[in-house]
Amino acid sequence: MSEIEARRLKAEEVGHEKLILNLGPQHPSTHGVLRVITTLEGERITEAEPDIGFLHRNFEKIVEGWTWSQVIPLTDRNDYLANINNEHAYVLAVEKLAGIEVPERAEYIRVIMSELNRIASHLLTFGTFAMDMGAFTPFLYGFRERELLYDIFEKVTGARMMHNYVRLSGVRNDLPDGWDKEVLEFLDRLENDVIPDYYDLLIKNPIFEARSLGVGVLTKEDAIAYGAAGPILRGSGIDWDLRRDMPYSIYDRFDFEVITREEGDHYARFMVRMDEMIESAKIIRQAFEQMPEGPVMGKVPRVLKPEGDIYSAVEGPRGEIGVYLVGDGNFKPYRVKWRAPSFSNLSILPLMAKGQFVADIVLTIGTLDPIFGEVDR
Amino acid sequence: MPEWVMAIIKILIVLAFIGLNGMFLIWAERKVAGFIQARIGPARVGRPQGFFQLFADAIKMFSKEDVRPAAADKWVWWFAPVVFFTPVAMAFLVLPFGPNVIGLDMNIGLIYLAAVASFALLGVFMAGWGSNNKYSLLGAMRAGAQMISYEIPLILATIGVIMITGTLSTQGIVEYQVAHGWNIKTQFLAFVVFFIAMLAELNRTPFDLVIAESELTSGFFTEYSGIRWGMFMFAEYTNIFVMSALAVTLFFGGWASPFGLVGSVLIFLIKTYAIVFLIIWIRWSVPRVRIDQLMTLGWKFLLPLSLFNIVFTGLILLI
Amino acid sequence: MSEINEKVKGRLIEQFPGVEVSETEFGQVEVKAPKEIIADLARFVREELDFDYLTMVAGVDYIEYLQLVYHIRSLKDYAELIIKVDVDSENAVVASVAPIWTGANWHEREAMDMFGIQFEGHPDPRPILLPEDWQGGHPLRKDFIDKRPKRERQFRTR
Amino acid sequence: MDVSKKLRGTVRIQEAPMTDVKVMGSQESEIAPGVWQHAPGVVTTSLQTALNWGRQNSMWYLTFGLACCAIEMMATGGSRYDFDRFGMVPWPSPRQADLMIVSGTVTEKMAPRVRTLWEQMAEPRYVIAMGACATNGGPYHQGYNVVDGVDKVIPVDVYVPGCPPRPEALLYGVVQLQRKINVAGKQEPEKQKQEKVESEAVKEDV
Repeated sequence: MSEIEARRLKAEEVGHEKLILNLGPQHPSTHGVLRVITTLEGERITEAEPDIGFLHRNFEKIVEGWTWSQVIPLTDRNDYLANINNEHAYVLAVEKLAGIEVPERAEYIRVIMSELNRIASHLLTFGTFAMDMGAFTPFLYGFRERELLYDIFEKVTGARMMHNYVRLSGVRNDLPDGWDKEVLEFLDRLENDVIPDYYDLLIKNPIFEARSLGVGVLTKEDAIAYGAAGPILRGSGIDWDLRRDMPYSIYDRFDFEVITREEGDHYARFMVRMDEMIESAKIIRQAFEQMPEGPVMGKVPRVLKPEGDIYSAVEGPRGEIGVYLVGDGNFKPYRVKWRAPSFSNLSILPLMAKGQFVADIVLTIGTLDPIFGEVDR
Repeated sequence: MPEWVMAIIKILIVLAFIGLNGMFLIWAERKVAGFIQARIGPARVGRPQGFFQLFADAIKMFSKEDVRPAAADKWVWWFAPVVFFTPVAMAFLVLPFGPNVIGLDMNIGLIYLAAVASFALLGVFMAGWGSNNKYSLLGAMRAGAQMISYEIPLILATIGVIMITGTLSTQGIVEYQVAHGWNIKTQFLAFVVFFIAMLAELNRTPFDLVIAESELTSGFFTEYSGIRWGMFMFAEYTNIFVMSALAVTLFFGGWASPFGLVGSVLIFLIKTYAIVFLIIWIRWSVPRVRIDQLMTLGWKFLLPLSLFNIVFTGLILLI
Repeated sequence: MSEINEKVKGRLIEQFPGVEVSETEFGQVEVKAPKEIIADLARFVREELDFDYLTMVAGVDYIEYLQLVYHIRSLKDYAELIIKVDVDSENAVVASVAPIWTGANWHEREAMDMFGIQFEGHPDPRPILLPEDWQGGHPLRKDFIDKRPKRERQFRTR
Repeated sequence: MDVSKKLRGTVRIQEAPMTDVKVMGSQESEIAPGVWQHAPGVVTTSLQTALNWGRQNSMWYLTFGLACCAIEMMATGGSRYDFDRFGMVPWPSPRQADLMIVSGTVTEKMAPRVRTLWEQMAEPRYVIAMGACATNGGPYHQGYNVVDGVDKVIPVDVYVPGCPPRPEALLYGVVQLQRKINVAGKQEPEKQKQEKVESEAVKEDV
């Protein structure tokens, strides 16, 4: 039997119970470079095995050769939809380890930027989830709002995506004049026009509800056992948000709600994200009200040689972004371990995919929303 | 002129129309999509509105390499586009474009259409199996299930019209409507069933499970390239036209004009493209259903609804 | 919050007399345990002390030995716990905690890839991040050398 | 901790003999054909012009996002920048796509797959290396698992620098590719023949 003969599909294989189907690594719905090896029985999935590592680009190894502050731009590229949150996570860890003071204004700017970035990330998730469901238009509407956010970011940081804005002991530059008005305008637009638009466009659609309600249920116990993070944890009814429960930076000064939903299905996870955008807007408004004047950069020791180890985490759009740092009293980090929320979230996929339809595993990947920059690092 | 020359000319006209219509619809789809999605759409070639885009697409498609997968089942793979394309072209025979513009006014026109249209499924299945690709195979399986389940309500929905007009000839149905007003007034339920079943038959969103982009890459024609895939594409878009034309013929008075004007080909085309626009509009607005929901809708709602319509029409006719 | 830390420290010292328990300046309880008791320790903190949420398992290469760092949260008590286990560099075998926290599965596979630590009792010990035709070695160890061949640029004229 | 004598984290690259990328799937197909091969003269030149015009204005690109740059690629396809103006449509199946925008870092694990995808595309096919990683490895070029540039795996037509490039930059790259396509196949037959021979020689080398 020749090689080509061997590659040919066999009637026995197809007609019988099991068909092994590869989704990815190039596949429109895998949000990057995920490969899922699924075993099908008809249209039902009996087993799904994610294969990751297609974007393993050695972040943790490379940064061992770079200085403490050189690492910051590279953290942007880990979760490339939550750049500021990543920078914040890393910088916070180094600051704690080296005992660096941060001016108060810088803290507020960091919070504002982080929350804007959370909105941007959730907008994309809204779009890609709709695209997984076969509706292309909401995706472009998500991008329409993201472009406005890009403009807002660009005015402050000079970059659309990879900001490199949060620095040790502060942020790179102060906010430009009149920027706060622009942000507030954007938030008004988001709350009054955009999100109702999205409801009309997608969420109120009966097909959307039929596809997402009661599908892909993740129980509370499983969510905790797998270390799920962020909207996936909260969508399963666990009231846990690092911003409120273990406040870092200045999050204890803001009044906001932690959105939870009990159902644990696609719809719950999706709606947690939609509602979180409004909560983020609330935080940004309060931050602008409370923000003091003052410098945005503190003093960093000229020779930065922290020693010891630390685990520090922030709440990113996808959940807990944790950084474990080991410093050995040198210019460079000895070890940087990136605890990526998507990594833990994606490991639930085999459990959730079991027994689903092929069409639903696509949605499951959509609501788990893995970003492969941080899954594979 | 001898008859066979006329026949050849007619065939050429139909083929040219298929080509132009296919290209126009691909362009129109992109333009309408752009409009719905707050974009511009094709704008760089040909003004206004990038109208030459259709020629660019066609030239590219025709000049692309024709790749055959090594493990494909050669002849099945080879003939699938032809088998898919032919019935679509054959359907033009009975479409009443105008008062005298019709290929052949058969007295069993609708039966002919139903028989021919169901043939396309074979092409889909050949493409799915012959490509030796699991996505294609899954797409073809879905196509089989979907087309068979929706063919039934589609045909049952037309029966109401047939009962009222008392003829199976497409031209006859239009002439009845010229005399008695459009069928949509009495057969609204049938039109709803027909339209939904038509969307499913055409594999358009929300029933585009066969070519579900986010699940099966491109469904049954994943492995085709160049002109072969172009044939699938043209057949699909021509199919949209044929089905819309059928809907116009059955429910919207065919070439008859609403304001007392003389019926003509132009009016027929305007009506048809209005329905095509509706289909494109739906495509870019709604998400896709799942296979089990599709089956539920077909067998548990559309089928009883169409049967009810027949009974209802019969009662009305009796009274 | 510190009462909880005190309580956790007390329970741990009571249960495992040999281990080093301290509190870091960032409010986390830190336990240095010998690798033999890691399974018992993990079960104890999971079941008795309600540390139910494993965030990460990190390996660190200290040349002479490897260290595994487990960071565990208690979602009920808002407490954090760090367990550090030293593993021999050459013969790196340690008991898996994946049966206790299911989420540890992938984290341990990653440590397996990156540091060559074997986990006994792991449900699915396969490589996870590295390619199928991996060149060999464990990349996050400090003595790793990249042995990939050089590649030439590909081009075609048009 | 005494680490002054320890090895630090940088990756050292050991020299080794040259080998090619592992290729999965079919053989590399012919160079994009020009019409001049079949008939000389003014007709074929016009025909080639028409072909080039069609090809350059209808580049359907593969929906193939690798990393960060994919987000900018999507943004370019989005409402503000709108790839569709150039007649470019995202297309999921490689068989029907004309253009591959390699948007992101190519790793050792992904490289054979990128190669396979490229081989699955039908001629004429074009490749744009988008961003620093696809051009030469970018910030990750020290990595032990990162291919320093996608041109080590597949031939690239246009390089777009940036990390990630702005949508305007990507659009400029597309326009450059259009210019490149526009002049393809229009040279004197002898010259082209010569070039083809050369390129085959290069292929054998590789």
